[in-house]
Amino acid sequence: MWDDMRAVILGGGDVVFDQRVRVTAPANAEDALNVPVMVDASGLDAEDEVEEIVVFADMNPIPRILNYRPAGAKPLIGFRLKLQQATPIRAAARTRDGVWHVGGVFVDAAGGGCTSPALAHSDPQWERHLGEVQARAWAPAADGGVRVRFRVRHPMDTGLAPGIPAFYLESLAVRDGDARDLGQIDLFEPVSENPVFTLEVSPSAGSRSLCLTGRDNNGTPVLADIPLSWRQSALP
Amino acid sequence: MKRTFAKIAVVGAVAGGLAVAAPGGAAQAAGGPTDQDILKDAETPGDILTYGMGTQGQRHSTLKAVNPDTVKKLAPVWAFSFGGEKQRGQESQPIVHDGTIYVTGSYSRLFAIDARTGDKKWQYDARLPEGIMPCCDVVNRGAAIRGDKIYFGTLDARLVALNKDTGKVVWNKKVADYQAGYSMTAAPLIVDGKIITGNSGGEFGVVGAVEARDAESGELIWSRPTVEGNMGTLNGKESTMTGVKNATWTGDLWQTGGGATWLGGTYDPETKSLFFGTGNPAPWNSHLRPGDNLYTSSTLAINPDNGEIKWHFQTTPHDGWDFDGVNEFISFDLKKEGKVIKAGAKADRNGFFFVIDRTNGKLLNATPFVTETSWAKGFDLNTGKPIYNEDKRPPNPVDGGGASAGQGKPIFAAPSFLGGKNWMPMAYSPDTELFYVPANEWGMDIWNEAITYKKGAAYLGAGFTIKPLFEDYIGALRAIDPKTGKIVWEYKNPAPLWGGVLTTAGNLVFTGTPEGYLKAFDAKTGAELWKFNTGSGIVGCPVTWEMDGEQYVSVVSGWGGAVPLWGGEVAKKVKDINQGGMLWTFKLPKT
Amino acid sequence: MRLILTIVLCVAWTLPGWAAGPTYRLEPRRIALDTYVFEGAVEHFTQENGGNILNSGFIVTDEGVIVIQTGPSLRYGEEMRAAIAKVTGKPILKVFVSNQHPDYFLGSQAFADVPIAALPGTIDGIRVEGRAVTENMYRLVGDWMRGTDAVVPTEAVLPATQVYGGHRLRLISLSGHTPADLAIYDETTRVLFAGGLVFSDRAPTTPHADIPRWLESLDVLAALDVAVLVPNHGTVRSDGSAISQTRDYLDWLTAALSRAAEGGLDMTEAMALGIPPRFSSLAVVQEEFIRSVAHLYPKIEQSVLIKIN
Amino acid sequence: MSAQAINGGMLKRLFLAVGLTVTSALPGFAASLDTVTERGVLRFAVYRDFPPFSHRVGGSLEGADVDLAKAIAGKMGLGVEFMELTADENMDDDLRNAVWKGSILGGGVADVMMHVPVNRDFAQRNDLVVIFGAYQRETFAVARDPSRISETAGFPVFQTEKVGVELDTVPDFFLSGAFGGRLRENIVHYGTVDQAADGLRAGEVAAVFAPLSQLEGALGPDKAKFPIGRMAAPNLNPSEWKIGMAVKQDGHDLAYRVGAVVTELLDGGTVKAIYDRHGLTHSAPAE
Repeated sequence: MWDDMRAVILGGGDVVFDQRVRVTAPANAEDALNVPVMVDASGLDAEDEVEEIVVFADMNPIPRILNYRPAGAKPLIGFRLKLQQATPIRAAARTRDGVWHVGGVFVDAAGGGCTSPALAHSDPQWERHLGEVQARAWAPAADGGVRVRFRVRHPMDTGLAPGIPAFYLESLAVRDGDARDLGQIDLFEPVSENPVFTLEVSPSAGSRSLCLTGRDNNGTPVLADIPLSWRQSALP
Repeated sequence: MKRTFAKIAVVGAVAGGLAVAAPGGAAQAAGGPTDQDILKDAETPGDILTYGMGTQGQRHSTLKAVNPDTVKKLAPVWAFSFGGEKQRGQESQPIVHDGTIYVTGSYSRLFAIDARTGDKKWQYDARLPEGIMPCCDVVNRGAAIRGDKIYFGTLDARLVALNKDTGKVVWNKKVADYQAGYSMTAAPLIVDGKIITGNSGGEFGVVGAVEARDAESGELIWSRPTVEGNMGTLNGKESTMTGVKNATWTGDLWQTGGGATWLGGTYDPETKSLFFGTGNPAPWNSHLRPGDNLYTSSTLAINPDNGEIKWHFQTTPHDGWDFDGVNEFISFDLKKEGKVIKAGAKADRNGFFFVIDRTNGKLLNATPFVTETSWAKGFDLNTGKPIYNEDKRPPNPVDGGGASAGQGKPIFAAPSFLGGKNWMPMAYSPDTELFYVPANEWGMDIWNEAITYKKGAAYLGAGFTIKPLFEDYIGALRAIDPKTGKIVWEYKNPAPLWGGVLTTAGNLVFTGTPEGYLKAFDAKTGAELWKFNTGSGIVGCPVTWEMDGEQYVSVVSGWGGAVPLWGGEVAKKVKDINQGGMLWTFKLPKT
Repeated sequence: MRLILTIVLCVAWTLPGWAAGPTYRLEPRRIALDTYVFEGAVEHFTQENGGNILNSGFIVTDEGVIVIQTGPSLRYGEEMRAAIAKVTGKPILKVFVSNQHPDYFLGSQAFADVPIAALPGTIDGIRVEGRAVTENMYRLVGDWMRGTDAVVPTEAVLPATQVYGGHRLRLISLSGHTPADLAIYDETTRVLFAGGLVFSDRAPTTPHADIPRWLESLDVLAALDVAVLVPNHGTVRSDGSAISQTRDYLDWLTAALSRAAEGGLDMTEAMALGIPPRFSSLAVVQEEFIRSVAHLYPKIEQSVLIKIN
Repeated sequence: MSAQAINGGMLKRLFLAVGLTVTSALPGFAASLDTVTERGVLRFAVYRDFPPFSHRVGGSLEGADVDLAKAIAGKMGLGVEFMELTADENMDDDLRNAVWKGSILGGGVADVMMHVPVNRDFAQRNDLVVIFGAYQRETFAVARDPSRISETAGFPVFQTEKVGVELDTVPDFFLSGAFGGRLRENIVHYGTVDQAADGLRAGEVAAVFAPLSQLEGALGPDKAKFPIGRMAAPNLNPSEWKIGMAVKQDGHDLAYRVGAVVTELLDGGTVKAIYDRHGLTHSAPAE
């Protein structure tokens, strides 16, 4: 299983299991449609820069969950996902030397997360709220990182439920005020409906807001400005 | 690969360096069809780049390998299922390019299939919102291709551009509000880097329009409303008004006058004209809207550069029968009395076959192609106007005479509102110089009435009951000589014909039947030469093309469309047809 | 938790003779005049306890017996009825069900011959979710459930004080733990059956919770003059301290989660928050806290994220 | 209460969602009284975006039809579910989509459809359904701008003043044909009664002629500014009609039961109370 996963998801490159890639999730999925996960590979930073994090769940019908490229951000990402059954959730962080550092955690689930239609299917209003964003950025902590959290309205249909085609956000990107790329996320079907993300980014000193862009696999765009309110109020 | 070289040779020989100068250089770099390729589609049998097998819409192929001598051996090579539970009406025409078939399916789906093996390359399923209400089944009629993109319209009134190799969405534009009853089922048309579409909408409160968008970005370039009084736009600004306000409409009805262009259009490169048919006027009761009600139930010739109307021809002025005049207008060279006239032909819902000078819109001939056209005796070739049988117009309900108070007197009219010919496209063969028209023989009892209800509120509307005219057949494939309007041969089919027609230089005519058969006829005599049962009714458009030196024929099978939803008496004749959703591909066995 | 259950389930299938069926060994304990309680384990549902984690009870009035909650299974209901018969020969007069959770009502088949009363919201909840909840109980506790079907209560309760054979029962319509929570206060003996609203020495559960309404309901209960309080789970007490214990935990829970959301914590980080030592005596508090984050955090988090497009 | 509860909650959601999918695959999911009672839930079809009867307010479904459906289910001791119905071309199609066959797009059918005209011809034409349970008598009315049209004015006033109608409705037809077509130039057509009411507020028209309930719903509190009344309209046909419900043809027992409940609700004043709450005039349908 692992060998298959490795070949399909990570392709080539050396792979090492590395405890510095920390994957946090509850041991039991209380709600299999919303299992919270946080991946933190900042322990690797001292040695080498993390270029990409790939998150996957071995036993999910769609194993790929997301890829994150933290170009101007800490290699840390929090989000929620749908689980079909008990499975390891793994994160592989690729450092600049091309080596994949893999960490993981086992999550037990009752089943049903992926093949059940997203709740939005029973909400006739989903189309009217598609792509709406709620977000907030917090003033930098001591290490200078700006924590940003955002929620995007989207049904995130997996395509596994009969009669409902796959319909999911496929990319999200955060840029700073200078249009510099801070972090890019490729999303796949198992990310939860109306996904919520936690990132820690490093915008340029002059940035007064972060720009969140993205789109789904039907081409619907996402566009929102996330104000850095403490900077806006500091300026005249 | 062989095909690509052939194409370059053609472009080099015919168009010289033009292709390089044409817009969409990026598209060429990406290896897909160019604007020139699209315009020359009818001449290149190795691919099918346009709905209509050429922008003029003749549906004619120069291929001859399959012909009356060989067609008996035509056999399936593979069949591809559209799968799922979504097996409803499949009215699509495949697009073929570079070994890949692109075909749309019911519920706004697009499949890319390996033309050699039938293997699926990718599939795109639009996520449709709840609450769409397409009037006439969840059909789609086909895609358009240019450069690295393949385009199609969705039931929630969006236009989607996909990467032709990956199926990934490049852009997705809302072209109208599905909540106001709009949807998009026609195949888009691409001319000079613009993607040109019509609109389809519910019967209430809609005005038809033709719109051109930049094929690369999807941004709107121009729009042309089809009802007089409404303003067009060009490059984001108001351009000109359609017609003259209140010339043929009273009061403010021009704001909601109908005229939807739901079947898309054709393009003639020789006269540089787009031809779009327009739907019936609203409301149904013609007594409420005195006047010709321009430009409903008409054909419009439009300049593709700016959306200006060059000419119009109204096939049913002051329509009172729901003779939705959207039918395709096919350009052809009319050879008559030693002259070649740049003409076009349209077999209208109203039962008349029109031949029109496509340079100026002047009527050359109008003859019935069905046995009964009760609403008009004929057309006056001088004025271009119908000679009405006024007693065959559904009377005003104010005058009473109906079954109950508020109901107008019912009259029998033929053709029915489903038309002498509905959406299904006819074909023209420059070899036989005949048009092949998939016609239907049916009439209707029609009355205007006050007490129909919508959302529980009392509305004014019309009632219909459709009735076959003959016991033994409804459908009739008819070969029509455009020089005379005479019917040269006909094939009678028990169920109504609802699929498109294909003709080839091999002296063949292909069409499908609701009974499930794909049939081939001798183009000159109408003799039935071959048939194959595809397992479900055929309401799609057959195509033929050449690959690896062999001639292939493809058609989608899958019963549905408006007939089973609307048909009254007719629906009983077709109720036992099973649904489906397959693309069948045939060729001759290798010798 | 579920991992353990799964293992137990597998073991259970292989045990010979299991099919003969286990017994709950219900022993009524008299807690006040005419008033008895069957005390359940302070645990989650398991194959071992057969779902017996609830405090059900009954009151022997002059006219007959009032039953409060019917337990997690048909078997429980039957054993309960047999145990009551040993205490009194009087007929069962009426059954009250306090909320829609399965351990409160799945024994109702054993009382099908008497009126089963519940708040209208509880009746709705059982009607809609009863079947799915029952199926899930089969998965969780297995053979104990044999023959059990969801029974929709037959009588809607209105808030009122009613006299049954010398006991004045005040039926109090509350909510917060679930959409409808029935508390029953015996004015004659000052015994309060608190329904799902009060947890005693056990961490509250929150899957259907609306905490502000829950806190208001606790205010109503706190105002009663209570001699004996029967919480839904945990120790029976002779004072209202379990009410303040439940309130203290819910207050802390909501404040902690709001602070976490306001501070920008991810859900996994909120789950890792420390639980104050004063709650360490509550059974299963660590597990319940993590579950509560899953139940409550998405909504709290939404309230601090600003709509920006 | 422990792990079960959340599973119960989650299962419920899966259950409901899967239920939807299942029903959509089974077009003829009609329900007799027995199956409805067994299921414990009565499923009503109401129109989508149809104020003041059934429409979404901040995401939740509201309106007089919605409240009446809830009251019916409550009286029968049943839960209630709603299926929102997009209006098709006419009500014959709506009946097909709502109760006897289901939409070609899926979603199944409802047990009871609200807001169905009770009319003999209409019922005869639709023999696959049972139409019953009239709960409202609908009439036409005129809302006017009192500064432009006096209380005593009749329809001839629209020779000089503009009047808004919903396109292709009976008021449209009536005015277009009245007085030899002399009013035609002053008719302003709107897509909905709500839009016509906005036109009245904006001064585009001096009056709106429409069904009374829809006028009241569209004007809301502005009823005070734009009085609603009748104008004598000979030859207006129909001038009133009854609104009731429909079930599939094999659901006679359900129709009887629901019909009896509606009668109780009418007699007990519940229907009137619901209409009052929505600012609407209730007119009990005379037998």
